[in-house]
Amino acid sequence: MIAGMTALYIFMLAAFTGYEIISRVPVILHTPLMSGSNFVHGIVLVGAMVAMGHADSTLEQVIGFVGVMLAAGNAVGGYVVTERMLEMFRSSKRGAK
Amino acid sequence: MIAGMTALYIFMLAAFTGYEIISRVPVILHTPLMSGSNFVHGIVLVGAMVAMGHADSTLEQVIGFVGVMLAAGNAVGGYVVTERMLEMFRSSKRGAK
Amino acid sequence: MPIRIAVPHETTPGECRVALIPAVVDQLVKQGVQVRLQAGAGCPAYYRDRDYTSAEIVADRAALLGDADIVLTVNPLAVEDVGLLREDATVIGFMHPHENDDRIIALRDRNITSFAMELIPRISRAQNMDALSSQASIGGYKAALMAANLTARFFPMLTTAAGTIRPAKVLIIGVGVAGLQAIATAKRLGAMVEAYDVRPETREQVESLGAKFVDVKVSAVGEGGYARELSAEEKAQEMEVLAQHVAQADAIISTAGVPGRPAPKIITTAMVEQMKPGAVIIDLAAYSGGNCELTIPGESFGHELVMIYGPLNVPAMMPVHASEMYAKNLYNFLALIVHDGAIKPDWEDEIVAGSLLTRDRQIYHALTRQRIEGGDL
Amino acid sequence: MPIRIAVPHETTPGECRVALIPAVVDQLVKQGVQVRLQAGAGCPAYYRDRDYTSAEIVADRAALLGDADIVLTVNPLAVEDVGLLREDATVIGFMHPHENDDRIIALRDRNITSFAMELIPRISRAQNMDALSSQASIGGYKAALMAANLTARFFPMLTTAAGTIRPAKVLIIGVGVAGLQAIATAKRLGAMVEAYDVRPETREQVESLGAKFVDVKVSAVGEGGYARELSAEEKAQEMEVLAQHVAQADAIISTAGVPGRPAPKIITTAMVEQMKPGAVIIDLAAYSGGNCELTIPGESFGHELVMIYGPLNVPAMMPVHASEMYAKNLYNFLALIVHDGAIKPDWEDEIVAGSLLTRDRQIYHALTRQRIEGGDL
Amino acid sequence: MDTIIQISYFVSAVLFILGLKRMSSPVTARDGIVWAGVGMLVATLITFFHPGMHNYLPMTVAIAIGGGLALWSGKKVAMTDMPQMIALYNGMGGGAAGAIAAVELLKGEFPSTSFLALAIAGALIGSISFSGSLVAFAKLQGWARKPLRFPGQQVFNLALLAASIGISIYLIVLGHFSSGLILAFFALALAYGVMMALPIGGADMPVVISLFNALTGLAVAFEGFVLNNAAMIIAGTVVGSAGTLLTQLMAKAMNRSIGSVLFRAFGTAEGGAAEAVTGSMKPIDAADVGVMMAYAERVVIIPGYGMAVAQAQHKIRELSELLIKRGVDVKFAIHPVAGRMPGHMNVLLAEANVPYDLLYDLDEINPAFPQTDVALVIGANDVVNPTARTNPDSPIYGMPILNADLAKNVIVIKRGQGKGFSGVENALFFADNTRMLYGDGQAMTSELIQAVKTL
Amino acid sequence: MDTIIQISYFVSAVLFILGLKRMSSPVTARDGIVWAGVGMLVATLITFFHPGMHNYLPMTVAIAIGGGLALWSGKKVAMTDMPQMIALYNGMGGGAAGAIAAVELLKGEFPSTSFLALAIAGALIGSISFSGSLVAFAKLQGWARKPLRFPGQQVFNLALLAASIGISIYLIVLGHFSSGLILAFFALALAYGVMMALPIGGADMPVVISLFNALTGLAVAFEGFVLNNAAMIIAGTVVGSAGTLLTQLMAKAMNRSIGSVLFRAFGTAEGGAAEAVTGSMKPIDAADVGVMMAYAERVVIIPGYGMAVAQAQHKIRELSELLIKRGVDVKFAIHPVAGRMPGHMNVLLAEANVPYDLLYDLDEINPAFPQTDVALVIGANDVVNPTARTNPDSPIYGMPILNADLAKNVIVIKRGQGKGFSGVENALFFADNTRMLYGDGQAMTSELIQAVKTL
Ligand SMILES: NC(=O)c1ccc[n+]([C@@H]2O[C@H](COP(=O)([O-])OP(=O)(O)OC[C@H]3O[C@@H](n4cnc5c(N)ncnc54)[C@H](OP(=O)(O)O)[C@@H]3O)[C@@H](O)[C@H]2O)c1
Ligand SMILES: NC(=O)c1ccc[n+]([C@@H]2O[C@H](COP(=O)([O-])OP(=O)(O)OC[C@H]3O[C@@H](n4cnc5c(N)ncnc54)[C@H](OP(=O)(O)O)[C@@H]3O)[C@@H](O)[C@H]2O)c1
Ligand SMILES: NC(=O)c1ccc[n+]([C@@H]2O[C@H](COP(=O)([O-])OP(=O)(O)OC[C@H]3O[C@@H](n4cnc5c(N)ncnc54)[C@H](O)[C@@H]3O)[C@@H](O)[C@H]2O)c1
Ligand SMILES: NC(=O)c1ccc[n+]([C@@H]2O[C@H](COP(=O)([O-])OP(=O)(O)OC[C@H]3O[C@@H](n4cnc5c(N)ncnc54)[C@H](O)[C@@H]3O)[C@@H](O)[C@H]2O)c1
Repeated sequence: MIAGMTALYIFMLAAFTGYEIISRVPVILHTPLMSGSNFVHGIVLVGAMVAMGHADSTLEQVIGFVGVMLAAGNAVGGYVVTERMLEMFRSSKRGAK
Repeated sequence: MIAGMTALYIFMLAAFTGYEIISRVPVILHTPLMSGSNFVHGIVLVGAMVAMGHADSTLEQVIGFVGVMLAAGNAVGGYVVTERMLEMFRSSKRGAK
Repeated sequence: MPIRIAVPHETTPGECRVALIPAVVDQLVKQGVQVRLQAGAGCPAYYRDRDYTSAEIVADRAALLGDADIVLTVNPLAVEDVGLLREDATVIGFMHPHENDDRIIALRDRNITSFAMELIPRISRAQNMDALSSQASIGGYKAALMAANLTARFFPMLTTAAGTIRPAKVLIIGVGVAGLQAIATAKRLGAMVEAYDVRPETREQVESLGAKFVDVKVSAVGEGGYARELSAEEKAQEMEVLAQHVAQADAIISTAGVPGRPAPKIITTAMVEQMKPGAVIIDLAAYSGGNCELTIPGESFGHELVMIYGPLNVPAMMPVHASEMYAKNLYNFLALIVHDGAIKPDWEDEIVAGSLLTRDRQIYHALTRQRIEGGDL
Repeated sequence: MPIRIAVPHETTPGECRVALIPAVVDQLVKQGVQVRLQAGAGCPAYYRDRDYTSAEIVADRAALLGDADIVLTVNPLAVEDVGLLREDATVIGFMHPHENDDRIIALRDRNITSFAMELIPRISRAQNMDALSSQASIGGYKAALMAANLTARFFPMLTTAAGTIRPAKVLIIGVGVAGLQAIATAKRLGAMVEAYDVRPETREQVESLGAKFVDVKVSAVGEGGYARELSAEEKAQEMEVLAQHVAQADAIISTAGVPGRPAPKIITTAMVEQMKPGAVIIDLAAYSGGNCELTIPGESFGHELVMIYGPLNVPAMMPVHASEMYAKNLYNFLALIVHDGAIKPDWEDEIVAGSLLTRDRQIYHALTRQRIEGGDL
Repeated sequence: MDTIIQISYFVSAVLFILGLKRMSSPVTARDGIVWAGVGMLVATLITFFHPGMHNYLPMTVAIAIGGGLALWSGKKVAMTDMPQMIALYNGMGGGAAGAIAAVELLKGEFPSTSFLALAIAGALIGSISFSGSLVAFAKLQGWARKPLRFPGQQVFNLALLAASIGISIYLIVLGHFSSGLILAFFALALAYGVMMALPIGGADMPVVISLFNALTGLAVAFEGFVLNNAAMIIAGTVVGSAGTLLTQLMAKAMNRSIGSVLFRAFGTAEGGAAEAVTGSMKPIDAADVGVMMAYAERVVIIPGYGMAVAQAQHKIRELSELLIKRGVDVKFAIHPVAGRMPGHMNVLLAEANVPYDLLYDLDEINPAFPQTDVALVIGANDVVNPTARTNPDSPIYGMPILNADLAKNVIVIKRGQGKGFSGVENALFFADNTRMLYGDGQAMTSELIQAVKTL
Repeated sequence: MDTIIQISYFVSAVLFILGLKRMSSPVTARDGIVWAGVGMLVATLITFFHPGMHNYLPMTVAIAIGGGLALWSGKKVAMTDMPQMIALYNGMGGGAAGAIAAVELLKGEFPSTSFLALAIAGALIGSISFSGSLVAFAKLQGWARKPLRFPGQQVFNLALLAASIGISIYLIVLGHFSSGLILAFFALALAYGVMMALPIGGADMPVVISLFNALTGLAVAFEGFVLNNAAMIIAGTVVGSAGTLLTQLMAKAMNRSIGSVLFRAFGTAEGGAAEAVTGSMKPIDAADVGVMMAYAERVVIIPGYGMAVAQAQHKIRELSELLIKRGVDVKFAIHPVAGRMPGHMNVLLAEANVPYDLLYDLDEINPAFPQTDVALVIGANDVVNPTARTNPDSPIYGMPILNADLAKNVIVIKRGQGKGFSGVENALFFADNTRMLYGDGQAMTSELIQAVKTL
């Protein structure tokens, strides 16, 4: 169980990390990066699976089902879309630097 | 108690943060930054105080005393030296940019 | 029968340009026009008769002129030449409408349609026909070269084992087309260039070439943005500031002019006498009297130890490119006059109307008509 | 009594330089030397007698020369002038040791100590006395200006409403001091500059000025880094490549020379005849015969439609700075000759020994002695 | 097993961070998404081995359905429709967070109030993000073009938000609850999300989507705490923080503040008027132009009098060299009357050592514009004014011009609204494919150089 | 109270991170240390309120003694002696970490083996850092100049390290222990620290100190885990990670690998020979030169033939402009025979638009060198060769030169060991105040521009 101050520390450090790693990003990457981070929070799929895995009542199961479905959509869709957008940064580019 | 995986997470995130924040540092700041981080681990003073505060046997007390003394030296000396080194980056500098 | 364009040999002394160059002739011929060239007309400009592959070379000037629908010239035709023209022929070229009334009267009386290149209005659309600009560019460039060549000093700075040579100071007076080009060229050669003009908007233009504007601390901007007449006192201050810059200059290139009027006298004899020994003045305004009091148009001479040169017809000194640019100006202008193989000018067109000098036995250019015939403007 | 330095008026036709300028005279006088100047000596170089405030102006040439310890000249003194000198006087200036034996014999026989500026060895320490370099700089700069001024075309590229003018192609042959300066100046004016020299190390120097080196694809580097003689076949290839570049050039500036020998003939008549109408050749090597077969030293003329000009004594065309640099060269050299107010050259010194032409009734310069007196080198 | 699961989550958290880091530079962006993808795969697969789980079959079915639909839609959608797809997928993430919270709330077993609070906060944020994102999606998809606005909207929305938060607090304080209450809670949150997104105009949508994206991240992190799932906590928090920064950066790049995007969207009357005439001048950021040019195939630089005034020729040459070194085909288009004297541009560019063979004149370059990716106009105005071609009443009608307007993108560097020599309005500046980079020519070119160098 | 303590620690951890972040940019560096200082103050003060503590009086005395001595020594030490002071204070930190571990080990109450392991690891690292730093201090202070080296040293050191680690593992496995064992453990660790630092040469010391600094950070973090003190964990870890990176960066800047600093220190014979002649050429990094120039008062740029070959004149102008904009007094020193023709430098600098009034010739500039902070020599060689003044046998003896050697710092840009026109060796390149920036003139100047721009 992560709780109390520890949670706060993890939260602070993760927030710091998130802020730092994208603090110098060119405008043209804004949309791909938005899409990429959209994909990353697709990790909610893991949570949805756990929630559904422990769901007991039908209602819980239904909600869990919907949750997993949505989360899977987030993860898969986020990946596909980001990948396509980043295609244009192929480094091949006429063999230039 | 911070333990197990949580410790690992904090460790990972803090390491990441440390790495990121100084990943673009000009050479002239190497020494001041070394000094600054030297000061920061002067936080060991807190630990030394706690250790001494709970020391019971004389041996423990003596070691604790030495520990606190050393730690205080680290903290204070680190600060003074860093401060002096950073003096030269005074932004006054002929009112330029 | 296709339109016949004739290009006679230029007869003005010292003129080396030719109205059409081979490449432009080719373009015209491709459009179905017939071009005939007097033998040797291109030679002073280094275009040999054999280079004009698509033109017909005619040895007889009278035959050439008498048989032409359009005659293209650089300088105005002499009165005798006008006599050779067919009535109602068209002549295009510089016409010097402000001088030599006989010539203009001859044109009028022989019912010649004549267009003066110098009268083409300076509107955006007409820039590619603007022969004044194209030839003035050459003048400015050449003036800077002449200054560099005549002065007894280096233009650029030079740090050498035999001492450091300080860069020459060059002063440009009058920042029109020629003045700007002179600034650019003198700067290229490494001189420190200053420039002066009465029009305040030239300051930015001077600076856009990396040169310094001479600030006489008198603003000629009056109400509504129009230039206003300077008071005598202001005029004096202007002259005084200018005199200081003149005294320091190693070379002066003056180009100040007011269209159709004698050039303003800006550099006085007293100023010249304050100049450094070995300095030079290139007075491009010599054709209209010169900006320097001492200028003798066409002559180069020393006054005390200052060299003063007021060259005439500078573009003719670089005849290859001068002719090329002029020919292209003519070509672009012809596009307004000739449509579908016939001479059909749009008389309403601002450019056609503006440049028309004579037609139907009338003088169209108001100022000239008034001078020659009297009456209202 | 202080040393007396005399500066006579230059008598060589076309010479406008003077051996000392006022500022250098001031420096010398401050060191306790007495300087006497023939009246009007500085005038062709725009230095008036009244500018020489610390020199004594002497009207009588014979008196001036007869009374001098050291005579400073630009050009060699004529035989008659040598006759006016005091025996054992010292003369410093260009001596043209390769020509006019009478003059040298006169110097020898009158027991004159003479130093030839052109014989100063080109070592690092002597750079500030190297008059060949300082005058060659002027020559190169001026040659580029003359080329720009004489050609019928623009040097720079110009995109204008009357068409785009392509930049001129300028070819520099011989990349010594003058050639480099010519490259720099032509480049400044906006031309596309190519240059050629037989010495391979000049490639980097040419490129260091942003110009292109003409690669004749023949390497003249032989064993041990020495230049080797080219085979006839290689020579032909060199000429063929060069001919192509000559044909494309709008202006050529040639400076190729071998000290003390006639200039190599590089531009043949055939090559000239392949050139564009209106192109120019400025042959700076004219003084030693010229790099172009057609060059007539000192003349400018057209061959077909190509202008060929082989100017002589170019530095004299920019007398103010040419004299200034030459005077500083002399000043630096004098420091080796005059110590503590007396003429006490260190005869062992590489520079003194190298530049010594005559002394003690002997000719010291080996090549000259051999030519005049025979015997071994 | 538990250790392996924990370590896997740890690894995937690290992969997410590294992946995002790589995505923030154009050079490494492409493998950034792969790293993050591997992290996701590891986390998802290992979750199947979570102890004490059941419902494996429906779970797999749900994944297949959700993933399959997303795969299909994500592959087929046109490049131009990407933003709405991001909105859609983001909404789904928010919905999933809400669903997790709902399941947990229904179960009602929280070790402490703080966990309950986190669950509810995550549910609230996730639901807002869910419904808001769907509205954004619908709008961008063209199903609801016009921003819906009504008087008092702002007050109404605030009230709605207050109600949602109020009921959240009530739930937390209460500690246990009926499904009715939960239903009401979700209904309120969803309604607020809808109302929040409705009034926002199309141009501001990307900013709002980014905001919802950050919110979803936060919701995921909160639910991660509830489920004690470190991967969710880290990934969610990182996205929440990065997304917030990104939202700010995007708003800044569009010259808007987040506040004005969200609340001042009402007063757009002024903007509307200008648009009515000829479109509007759209500013752009140097960084963006830098990337645009660095990744272009063909760039044409059009200098004008303004370059001369700014004496920007040296910088321009440096920029062109940089681009050429990257393999971009760079040409200079020199208009015959650019500047104030014949050959004005030539003199300056030669001074700056731009090789002559990069210079093209009007006739040579005009046919090349349609294949040009970026036309960079620096301080030129009249010479690129398309009205010279189209409007017979214009004083410059008939003057041949550089057809910069035919390039795919046009970037204009100028200081402000200054007119050219002829004093006429320039239609090019209002064109759809034109962006204005306002500032002094020299300063802006420096910024461009900087921008290209960082790539 | 506990919550307040925890929050204070949290705040101080945040302050440490922000402080370090600020310290990594010259612009904000000065307040970075203040932020970190505030963090330290908060953490220290709040620790007095830790529940269940005693020994307050001796504790305060210890702080006063340690702090007082450090304050006094830190204030009085000369600027040039800073590195050894950092070593000293760092060693004290390591010692403190060791002391904490010792107390805990003596107490012997560990909730689990992992805590014990962390305590011992921290003790080991801390002790090594302690004794190693003290040796580093002593060497820099001049108490032990010569690196101590003996055959088989590397093997011996490795054995020592192995023994230390062995006894650590034994202690961990054993779980409880006698004070004798503990003593042996510390003795071994301290000995290893000493042996590790002894063979390292003076020039490499900063890298080693930085390494010990990172190690101390790590030790502090480990003890933080043992004491369950989050501020220590975070601060220690951040320093450990930042310090490691910094060590790498420093080694790279000195053109050394960390490995070679630590282990290959033996084979310095080759270096020694070159030194014997005239000193050695010392390379430097563009980033460092950039900062040096940006923060200088007076800079003189000396161009030579190499600038022409590299066609670096445009970049040089840009660099000079940048510096001037920052308020640096920049002059160009033009030697009469720099380059290969009279006025070679003038032509190029004029082409690049360097204003004439920045150009100074030999006589004008030579008196200014002693007041010059940085003389930047780009591609010049003969014209700055002091042997022209000093060595009558040199072929360039007697040629007047630019006295760049009198400047406080001389930076020479050239591609390698190439000689000048005259082909003689240049004593300037070996001078103590000279640093060589190897590379093509244009490329290096670009890097300088970059470096100055980032400040
Ligand atoms: N070439 C010739 O021979 C000649 C001679 C006379 C007249 N003309 C006329 O001049 C015009 C030339 O056209 P053009 O396109 O080159 O120039 P232009 O139409 O005069 O436009 C120049 C533009 O540059 C901008 N500008 C000025 N200073 C700037 C700075 N420091 N940084 C960035 N931008 C700056 C101005 O806008 P902001 O104020 O908003 O910055 C202005 O819109 C034509 O109309 C031509 O007919 C040419
Ligand atoms: N000015 C004149 O009239 C004239 C005429 C003839 C001779 N000289 C002689 O030329 C010399 C001029 O002295 P100087 O100091 O200007 O030049 P220098 O002594 O010739 O030295 C030039 C230096 O530049 C370096 N270099 C070459 N290319 C480079 C590049 N691309 N990037 C960076 N560095 C480069 C070379 O070292 P690396 O190879 O290691 O890079 C070389 O050491 C004097 O000895 C003078 O007497 C002058
Ligand atoms: N619209 C166009 O496309 C176009 C084309 C060509 C020229 N022009 C404009 O026309 C202007 C003049 O052209 P030009 O070169 O033929 O002019 P010009 O040769 O008649 O005169 C040259 C300059 O002398 C200046 N001058 C006059 N009296 C002066 C005095 N007392 N002291 C100092 N300077 C004085 C004028 O202001 C002018 O700038 C150009 O600068 C240009 O702006 C416009
Ligand atoms: N050490 C010094 O300080 C110093 C001082 C001045 C000059 N120099 C050196 O001396 C060199 C020559 O100086 P200069 O200008 O008096 O030489 P110069 O006038 O005698 O000759 C000019 C050039 O012509 C070239 N040349 C000769 N024959 C040629 C041929 N057939 N084809 C093409 N080119 C040919 C030569 O290589 C030389 O570069 C300079 O380049 C310089 O390097 C050195």
